[in-house]
Amino acid sequence: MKVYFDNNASTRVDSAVIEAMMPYFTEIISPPSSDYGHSFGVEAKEALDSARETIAAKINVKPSEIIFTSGQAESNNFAVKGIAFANIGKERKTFLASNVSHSTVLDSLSALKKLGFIVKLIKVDSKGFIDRNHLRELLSDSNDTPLLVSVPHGNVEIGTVEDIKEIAYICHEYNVPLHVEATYSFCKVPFDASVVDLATITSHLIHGPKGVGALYIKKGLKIQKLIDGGLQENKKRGGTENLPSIVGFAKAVEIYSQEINERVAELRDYLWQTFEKKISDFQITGPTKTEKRLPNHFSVVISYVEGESILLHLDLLDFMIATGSACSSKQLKASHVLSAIGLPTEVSHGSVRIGLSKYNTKEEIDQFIEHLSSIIARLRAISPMNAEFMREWQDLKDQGAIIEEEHHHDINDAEDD
Amino acid sequence: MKVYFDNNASTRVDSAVIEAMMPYFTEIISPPSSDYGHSFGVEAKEALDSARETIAAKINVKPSEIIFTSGQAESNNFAVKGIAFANIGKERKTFLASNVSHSTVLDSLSALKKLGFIVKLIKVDSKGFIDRNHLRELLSDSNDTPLLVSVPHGNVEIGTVEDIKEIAYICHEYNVPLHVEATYSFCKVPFDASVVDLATITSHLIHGPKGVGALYIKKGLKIQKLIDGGLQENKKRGGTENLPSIVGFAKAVEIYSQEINERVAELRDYLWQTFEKKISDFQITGPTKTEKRLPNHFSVVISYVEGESILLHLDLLDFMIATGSACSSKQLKASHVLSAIGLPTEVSHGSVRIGLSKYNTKEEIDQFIEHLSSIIARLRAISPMNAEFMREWQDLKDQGAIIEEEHHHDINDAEDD
Amino acid sequence: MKKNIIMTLMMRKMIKMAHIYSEEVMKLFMNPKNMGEIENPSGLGKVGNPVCGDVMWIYIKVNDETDVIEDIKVKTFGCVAAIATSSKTTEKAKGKTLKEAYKITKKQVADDLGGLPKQKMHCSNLAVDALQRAIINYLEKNGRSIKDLEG
Amino acid sequence: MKKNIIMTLMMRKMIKMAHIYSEEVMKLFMNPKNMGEIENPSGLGKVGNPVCGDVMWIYIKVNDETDVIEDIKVKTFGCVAAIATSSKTTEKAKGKTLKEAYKITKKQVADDLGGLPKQKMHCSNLAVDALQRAIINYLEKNGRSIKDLEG
Ligand SMILES: Cc1ncc(COP(=O)(O)O)c(C=O)c1O
Ligand SMILES: Cc1ncc(COP(=O)(O)O)c(C=O)c1O
Repeated sequence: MKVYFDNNASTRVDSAVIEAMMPYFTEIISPPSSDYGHSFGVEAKEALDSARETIAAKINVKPSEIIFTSGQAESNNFAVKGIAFANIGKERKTFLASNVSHSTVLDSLSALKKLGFIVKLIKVDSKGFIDRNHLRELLSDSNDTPLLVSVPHGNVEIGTVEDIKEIAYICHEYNVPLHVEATYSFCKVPFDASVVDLATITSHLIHGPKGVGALYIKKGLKIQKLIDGGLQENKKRGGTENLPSIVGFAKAVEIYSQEINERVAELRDYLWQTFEKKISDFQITGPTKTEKRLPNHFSVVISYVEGESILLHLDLLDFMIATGSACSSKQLKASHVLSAIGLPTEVSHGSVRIGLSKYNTKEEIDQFIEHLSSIIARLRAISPMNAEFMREWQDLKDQGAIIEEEHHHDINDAEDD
Repeated sequence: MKVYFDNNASTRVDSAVIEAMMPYFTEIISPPSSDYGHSFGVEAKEALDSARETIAAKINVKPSEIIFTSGQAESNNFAVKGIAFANIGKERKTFLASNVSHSTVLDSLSALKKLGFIVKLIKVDSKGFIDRNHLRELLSDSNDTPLLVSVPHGNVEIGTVEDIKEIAYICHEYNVPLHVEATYSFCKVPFDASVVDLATITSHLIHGPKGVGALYIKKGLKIQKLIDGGLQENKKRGGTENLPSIVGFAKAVEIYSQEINERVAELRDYLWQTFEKKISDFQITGPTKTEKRLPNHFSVVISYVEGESILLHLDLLDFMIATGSACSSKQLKASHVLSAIGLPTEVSHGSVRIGLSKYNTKEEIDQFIEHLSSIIARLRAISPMNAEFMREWQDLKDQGAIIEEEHHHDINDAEDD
Repeated sequence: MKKNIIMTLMMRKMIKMAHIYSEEVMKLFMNPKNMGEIENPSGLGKVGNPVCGDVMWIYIKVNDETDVIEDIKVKTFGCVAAIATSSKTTEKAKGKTLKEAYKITKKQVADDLGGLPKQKMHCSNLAVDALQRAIINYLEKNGRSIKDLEG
Repeated sequence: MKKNIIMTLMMRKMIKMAHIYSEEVMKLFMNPKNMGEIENPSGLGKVGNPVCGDVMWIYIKVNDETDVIEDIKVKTFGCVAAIATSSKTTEKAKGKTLKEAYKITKKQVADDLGGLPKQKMHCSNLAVDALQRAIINYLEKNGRSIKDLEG
């Protein structure tokens, strides 16, 4: 039996969701946009409208403000580039983003830099919260009024849940629109998107299908299409609507109740307590107050052991978790989030994070902690690192004796064959 | 029982495809990109690689040249904008596209015009084939060497199948890369994409799921990402891979055999013959030689009647077809394809097109023709138009007495509420 | 009996289509009233343009004594809305005096149809235009003027 | 028996993981050889940097007469590849003379492991570096020089 604890990467699709999608695979085939054609199209349109209403209601916005996309990556690219292209050739050129933003936001911004846009990153504190003073500073310091601020609502790596109302209030004081990356918090933390200007949500983290998400765009906000062609999606996104997935997405939203969140949070708290009881030498990443975290999220750095090795040992025992260790990333770089909260790379190697879901159980957690503690013991037994090692290392660092060589080569530019 | 003849809009998902997708909804959940993490990711990666191989093999290219996208719209936007942004600020600025290109290509080009790019449309002949002389003229006439030529392989509205090898040969003579919109021909007409530079293919027209497609990008071609963020898809498309749909897409390709094409073409020929026997006063749109048409495609304009009215009458009898009539489009504009082949608007109102699939039968066709001919008779009985009317009308036009007023207002800019 | 079942199924579908077209529009589309022509009509109004996709010819038979439109027929080329508005306009005009019929507005026709999609509103104009032209045609043939209907 | 089934399942999974890491890498990762330390070693080589994520300390026990590495142990912090290369390097060195051991190359270790992912090749360097440092450390402690191993 496999135990899946990586629900912040993706989740199992609920069988009720699959059932809801089925008729749209085999019966209601027509694209909803062909609604002047035939009644298949009308049925499709009804389903599309109804899905849009469900999702809009969940974040307290108008259905016409919900634009369906192919998921988080498209929504974030659309938000950022859409604002840029709607303002190209104008005075305002600056984008502000949290330095713990998702790579789809940060990489979109990097792309924009090449076109002459300016990108400034907002610092976060050691728990991953936006530094309000730094935000205000960047909002007022900039030569131009920034075009957009982008911040995550819930952080996938360290679980931090930002107070969006407060951030929105600050941004709007300076008349700057706010984009919220709500992929990981959607349905898990209450979210009134009507106080912000753009919001990314997605389906596959709430037991919905992959390949579908949405961008909330406040009515009246000037934005350029990312995907041109056709009048679909309130004229903001071309292409045949992915109706089966959209219907599945809405079904997933519909059944993701507060009760589920409470049940999962309880499991998470149980995991946390058991972890603290059974394992020594670790440090929680992100907020330690559970009410400031995603309800399904637990993350730590474990000392003297490396994340990929832990992961693989667990995997051989059929337990699936995640790490922010450099060794397990294709770029061999430590997670930018762990760096942003000030964790030294030598510490972040021991990063381990767990995303629980309604399908997990206490028994799984008990087994997991048992395995994990024996794996840690095993790895520590063969590790030259320990408290003394780290003290000496810190001394050397403090004396400036450590030159941080980056011997990991960058594979970003190479194409596969 | 519903009879679905609109298989050029979308198709029913094959049950074998749904079956293939299932494990990726509920069991193999991890994104393939997390393959340093755990064996779920490895299984996902294997499935992704295998899907990529299947699809690459179908069009004779390397797996690494296949980039999965969310479908036709994204692929076409990516192809066109990707080439533009890879060349922004440089000398070359011109794009050439067939004037029967898909709206996702043409609208992408319109968007680029606002950024200073130049777009020139290549004429087609009365059957929808690229005017080779005009293409050469545009290729050599332009002040700069064009950045890209984009042409459709199979035309969705009139069924024309272009000789891509010939077009590629001409483009490459002038060192201009060629993008082929192969959405409607993929798996239906043999296609060696290795002779071109970019090709759009999609899943939902071959009994695969909606929301997934691919862009073939020839190795070495310089192109900018449309969707940034992450190293997925050979570093050309960020975002969590839509694995269930990708697997479904590959399965659909795998089972779309030549035998199916032959069977469907036979049905189409039967439809054509029956139509010609039972209905008078019409004109085939697109090639009349069946070997130059998509094997599942039949399209006509029927005189003295209007397409939307035909469609609705058929729909009330549970027959689903499509029209290029202005009245049935949200923009109330005649299909740009029908205009491009020189069909006057007053004629294109009677447009009707049929896309057959392996799920259709001769019995359905017999019933269809029976219903259609009685509907046409009914509509003609109440129509003031007839041969005499059209002769008079033509005379007036020839005398220059007709001023073509465009009283349909443009709803493009208005947002829904 | 079988026909009834079919009608019920159709009605159910019509309700679906009512997203786009009202039930009344669909009903008239399926069974348009007053379709055809009148031989030697008192008046004939031709409007529309095949380029735009809607052509309507309205024929009226007027009682010369009472000015009452005793019969009215229409020939229509066009979409669902064009057929429905043609039908509705002729129904409204039938039995009315020229003066009353001349006052029928496009909005009234659309309202009586339970509304029309906004992109389709122009279609509903046409039938009323055709009716007015038919009335004018009648008046002119009889040496009368549109002013006769005023006041 | 039960353990055997588990091993079989694990092996099956290892074959899956072989996309990334070869079977040999996975085997050694699961059961690394020569892990631990030697009290009063003849030589000690420390390499790596916790920032980079791989730290290896290699301890050797050398027969002063024969120059044979009679015992070797390693302590490793790092990823799967680091653990496997540590293990493989020590296996290769054990029983060899210093001269022979000094000639072990990074490529040999990687090849013996059935290859390593290209991004991970740097890890395989480290264990060989640690071994060489341990040998140098032994030579220096005994007033000898690396030149003794040449020729
Ligand atoms: C489609 C597309 N491609 C590319 C770019 C340009 O950025 P870069 O050229 O660095 O990717 C943008 C905007 O960022 C874009 O929207
Ligand atoms: C993401 C994105 N948005 C917008 C544009 C710019 O064109 P327009 O501003 O007309 O949409 C492009 C390129 O066409 C683009 O890639």
